[in-house]
Formats: sequence, structure tokens, C-alpha cells
Amino acid sequence: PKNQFPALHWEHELGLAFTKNRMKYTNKFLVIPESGDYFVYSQITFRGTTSECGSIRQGRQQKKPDSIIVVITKVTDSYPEPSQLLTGTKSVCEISSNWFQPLYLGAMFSLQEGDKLMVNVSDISLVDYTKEDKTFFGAFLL
Amino acid sequence: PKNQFPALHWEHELGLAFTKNRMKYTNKFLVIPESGDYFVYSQITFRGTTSECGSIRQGRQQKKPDSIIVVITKVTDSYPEPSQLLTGTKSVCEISSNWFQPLYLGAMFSLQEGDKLMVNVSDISLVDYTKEDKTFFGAFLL
Amino acid sequence: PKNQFPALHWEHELGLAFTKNRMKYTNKFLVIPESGDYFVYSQITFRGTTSECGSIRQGRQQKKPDSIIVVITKVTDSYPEPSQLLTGTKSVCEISSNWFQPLYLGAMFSLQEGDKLMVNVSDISLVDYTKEDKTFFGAFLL
Amino acid sequence: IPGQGSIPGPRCDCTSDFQRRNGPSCCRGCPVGHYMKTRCTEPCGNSTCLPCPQGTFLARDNHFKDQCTRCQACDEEAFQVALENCSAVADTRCGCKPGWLIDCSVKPCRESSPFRCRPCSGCEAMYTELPLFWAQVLMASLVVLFLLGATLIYTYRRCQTRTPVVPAEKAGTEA
Amino acid sequence: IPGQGSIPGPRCDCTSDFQRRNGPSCCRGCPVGHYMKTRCTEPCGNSTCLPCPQGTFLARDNHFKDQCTRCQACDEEAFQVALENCSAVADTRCGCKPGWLIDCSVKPCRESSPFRCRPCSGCEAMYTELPLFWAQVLMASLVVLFLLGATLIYTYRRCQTRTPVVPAEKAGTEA
Repeated sequence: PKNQFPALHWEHELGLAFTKNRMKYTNKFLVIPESGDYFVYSQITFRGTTSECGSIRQGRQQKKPDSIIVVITKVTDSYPEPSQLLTGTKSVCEISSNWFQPLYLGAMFSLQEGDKLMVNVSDISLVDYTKEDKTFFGAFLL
Repeated sequence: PKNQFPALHWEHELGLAFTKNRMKYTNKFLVIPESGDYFVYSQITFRGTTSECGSIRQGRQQKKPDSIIVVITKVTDSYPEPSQLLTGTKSVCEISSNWFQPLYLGAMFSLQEGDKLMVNVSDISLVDYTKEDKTFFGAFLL
Repeated sequence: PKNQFPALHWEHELGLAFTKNRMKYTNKFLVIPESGDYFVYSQITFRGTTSECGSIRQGRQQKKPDSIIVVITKVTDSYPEPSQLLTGTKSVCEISSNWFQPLYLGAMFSLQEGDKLMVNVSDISLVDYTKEDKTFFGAFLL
Repeated sequence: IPGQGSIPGPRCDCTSDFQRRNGPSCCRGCPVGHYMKTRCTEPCGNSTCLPCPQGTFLARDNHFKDQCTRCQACDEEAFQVALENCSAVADTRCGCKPGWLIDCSVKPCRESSPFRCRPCSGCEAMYTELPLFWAQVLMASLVVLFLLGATLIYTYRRCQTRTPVVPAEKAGTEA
Repeated sequence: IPGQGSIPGPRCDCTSDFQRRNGPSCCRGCPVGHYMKTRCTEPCGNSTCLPCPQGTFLARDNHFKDQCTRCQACDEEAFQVALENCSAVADTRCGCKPGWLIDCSVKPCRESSPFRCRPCSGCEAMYTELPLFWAQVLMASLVVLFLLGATLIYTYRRCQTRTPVVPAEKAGTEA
């Protein structure tokens, strides 16, 4: 598979989270109950302490940034490889002692019954999972 | 209430703004006309002059960043406290003389008739209210 | 017309791209097939090498940032000037050797049959066109 | 019925400047500062046009727009002022108070770029001929030169004081 | 009718490599470089497969995908070139021209990370052991030291040549 980024687990029943109309959630995947056009969206809030790139002490030679990446991926029985539906990618080179920022994605796709959607991130340790209103993932039939 | 961030006023009739199908707007709130699943979204463009964190003159010791926060909050008769539906939060430590950036949020929620939605921001003076295509708030029944 | 930003070309048939239900794509425009409320969205991933603003070598005097701008514009027969529906605008002053970041926009609009939507950007050479999951544009009838 | 002659009414072929195809019929457009409330009912009739409400405008005429455009607001936090208030026919024109200078917030500066207003007293110093950086370079080289000069003079003086004043006639023998 | 014997036709139990459950029936998948136009009609029949249009590909076979994947484009702004053009069976492979080096744009560098191509002549100098900045600082201080040293020696020499060699016994009277 193209990107080996780790996939996130999601809460699908408690608080604001819910599944209805036969949309299922199992083992990191939202499972599409019926073929049709769906609006798929997700926001991941990342946070970290300042990377080497941002510490401008060792002289002025410009450094390479770190990066934060979120990918909404579709896995389907009809094809042995997952396909990347949406990608949010941002370079990070902050001079402050720490940083935090969200990446939001959302678009419409034609999906088949049984297709599975997951969210992959470049580095799980940077994901702010503390509050459900900051990091979320969803899909609905149009 | 959890976050004492100030709520924004919105124009709901002029230009691109409109309310229809019994969706009401009163005193900073969108009022939900009938129970159902709604897609709620907002973008706030923030702008400011450089904060202390970004001024790297006083020595290289890394400083704490400022932050910009937008929260879409639901107020409901069924519970005395508002609940935070969506939060966009980003650290700000820019080295340029000024900065500007948007925060976008959007997701689906099950809402009850009479529920009220508002948008709170960490600092109203940082909100760019000059043009309706840069800062907006909306909801629609799915 | 207010902003003379260049408009982007889009792929509308291959890969994840598709048009259906009489929605047409011609010469940089999505053409609205029937009047109604539409959710219009786009993400543009920008990338660049560091600008003058980020090179902090020549002394500490704070510099003016560059900027990245994406505008979703409506062109209509009923009025001779295009109107800006959505604008994402962000300052850029990165200290790293290169940078990349997305701007996402999405909102609901009342559109007329025959209205045309296009996406304008401040600088086409900064747009990352390499993958369809990073830069996209769409609209659907609610 | 083919060949049915039509009564020679006023020409209504939607080609003249004032009549334009708008939906099924051909109507007169709305004037500047007005939005179209409803289309004309009979061919080439007048659309119902109402004036733009306060806070909106439409700058072009002979159109069929059913909504006026919102006026932009001036950014008070950036000390902008409305040089011209929004009217039904023109958007707000934002600028700076007399004696204040426009300081574009971005580089390159575009027509629609954000800007701040700076009091002129501050702007003289900022817009001196010599940009700040080169001023610093100049200062630094002056300091270096000064230092070099000082060391030279000091060492030169030290030579002088230690050599006794050599009587003129003996000077020759030293060469 | 329970117990009705079925005619021993060709085995079609959807378990063999070539027949897979796809929707109601069990069909043969499409080969590499093709997408599925329509499913098979009779059990274990062939799906209708068409070749991927220009600009798309599918690298795996025996599948039922109804849409080929878009080929990626190489980033010309970053001087990338297509080492292998996209074909119906494989994505574009982006890389650098001969004599150019891949310079990953991020740290840590991943397989899918963005990269730029740098001309090799430039890259030796860039990857010297001593980072560029410190080299400059070193150079600058050497120059300054050299200058100072030269002036000192010059002025010192000038003192020496002009003072006659003072006989030892007279030295005391000067203090």
C-alpha cells in the first residue's frame, strides 16, 4: 500500500459520536451501508513541541521543516490496494516552544456498499485526541 | 459555561447571507427549526500584528505562542450548559510584521428543534470582519 | 472585476473526478444545471521555497509576509461582474527551506441555473497539482 | 399555424441594450443601485426592481441580480477609515486619515491586499532614504575603521615617546 | 424441492483465485490495466473490462474496480522529471535528471515525502562537513585577525628601524 501511515481508532457511540442508518464502525473503519454519493470529512488537531527546524540558535542556515499529514483512505473488496481519497499535508517549522494546529478535509465521493473508510496520520503521537470537538471523522449519504 | 469566549454577531439577510425553511437568526444564535441531522460549518479569518513570541530580537530563548480559537457551541433548553460541537485551535508565533489566517470547521450533528448555535472566538479584535466571503457561519438540514 | 487572480483548470472525468446529474464542467467552470441550494467546496495545497520574509539573516527588522489566496468565484448572466463566494487567505513567512500547506473552503449558496463557479488563486506556480487528493473542487445540490 | 402574421407590436427581440433574455421572457434589466424583485410578466416589460437596502450596493445597471452585494467594512483595528461610505451604487472605499500613510501588509502588494494606516510622524523615520539594514552595515564599518585608526595612532605614539629627540646632524649616520 | 440434485456443471463456488464474490454473482475479475465496465451476467462468467484511459492506471489484477486511479504528476517547479511515464499498469515515477540529486523537502524523509532536485555541481559544496554559516564566520574572523596582525607588525617594525641601537650602559639613564 502506498502510504504506511498508521490508522486512528475512533469512538463511535459516546458523546457527539453516533452511527445510524446502518452505517457501521468496526476496527478503525467506517463501513458504507449502501452505494451512493457520500460527503466524507475529518479534522485532526495536531500538537507538538518545537522541532529542530524551529530552533534558530545554530546559525541562520535554513532547515528542513517537519510535516503533519492526514489521509482519508478507502479500502474496497473490489481492489486489493487502498486508495487515498483526501490528503491534508502541512510543513511545520515553529519557533515557539510548542505548537498546535488543525487540518480539515471534506469532499463528496461515489462509494460502493461495503467500502471502508479510515483516517491515517503521519505521526499518532502528534494527534490531540483529548477532546471530541477538536478531532473528528464522519460521512453521510447525500 | 465552559468557555467564556465572546460570541460573534452575524449578518443574516444582506448579500450572500440568508435564512430559509424556518431557520431563524436572533441575537448571535442560529435557531434550529426542526429536529434532524444538520451539517454545521464556519470559517473565521483572523488577522493581527506580530506578537511578542515572534519578535526574536531579545535573544533566542523560545517563547510561548499566542493562539487563535474558534468554537461552534450549542445551547439547548434540555441542559443548562452549552456544549462545544466543534473547535478549531491554532498557535500563532509569526516573525513577520503582521499575519492573517483562516480556521475552517464543518461536521454533521443530530440537533433538536429549538437548539441554538453560536460561534465563539478567543479574541474578537483579531477577527477579520471586513468581507463576507472570508468569515461566515451556516447550517443546513440533511 | 475585483480580483484579477488567475483561474485553475480542473480534471473532471478521470480518477476520483466525476460530474453527474447534468452538472457540467467547461473551460475552468462548473456550470450549475438547476437552481437551488448547493454546498460548494475546494481545497488548494500550496507549496513554495522560503520567501525573503523568512530569511532572518539580514538583521532582525520584521518583514512583510507573502500571502496565499484562494477565491471561489461565481459568474452569472444576470450581472456583468463576478462575485466572490468564498475566500481563504493566509500570510506566509516561513523560516524553513521550503513550506507547504492547504487552504480549505466550503459553504452553502443559493445558485441559479446557468451560474458558473471557478477557483482563482493568487499564484498558480505555488499550487501543488501533483495529486488529486491534495487539490480538489466540487459542488452538490442539497 | 404556419404563416400566421404577428401583430406588428413594439420590437421585442431581446437584442437591444435594454431588453435581455432572462429566463423564459425578455425583460428590461434593473438600474444601478436596484435589485430584481420579480421578472417582467409580459414580453419586454419592466422587471420589478427595488432599491438596495442599507449596507449593500450594485454598481452596474441593466441586470437581473436578485440580491445586492454586501458593502465591505473598513478594518478599524488597522486604523482604516471609510474615505467614501458605501452607497446603493458603490462599495465602501477604505483608506487612511489625512496625515496617515497606507502601509501594505503583504509583499507583493496587490489591489485587494490588506493594509494598515501609520501616522506620518512615524513614517518619515521609516522611509528614510537609507534602508535600515544598510545603515547598520555603515555603522559597523565605521566602528571597525575607528578601532583600526585608534590602534594605529596609539602604537605610532608609543614609538615616538621612546625615541630620544635625535639632533639633526647625527640623523644622517643612522640610514 | 429439498434433495433436488443439481446438474454437475463447472465448479462455481467463488473460491478459486479467478472467481470472486462480487455483488450477487460470482465473476472473473478484470486484468491489470483495465477497469470493470459491467459485472458478469452468468455465474463465473467474465466481467466486461475496458482499458484504463490515458492518464490513469490500475496495477493489480483480478479486481472489480470500476474506475482507474489518476496518475500523479511530477512537480516541475521542483525540477522533478518523470523517470517512468504513467502507463495503464503503473503510476508515474518521479525523480531527478542524471547529475541532479534528490533533496527531500522535509525531515524526517518518508517514501511519499515531497522533494526537490538540485544540480549535483551545487550539492558537493552544500554538503561540506562544516555548515556554510560557520565557514563564513571562520573566514571573516581570519581576515580580521590577519589585518590586525599586519598593522601591528608594520607599526612595530617602523618603531624598530628608527630607534638607534641603545648601548646597554646608557639604558639606565632613560627610565
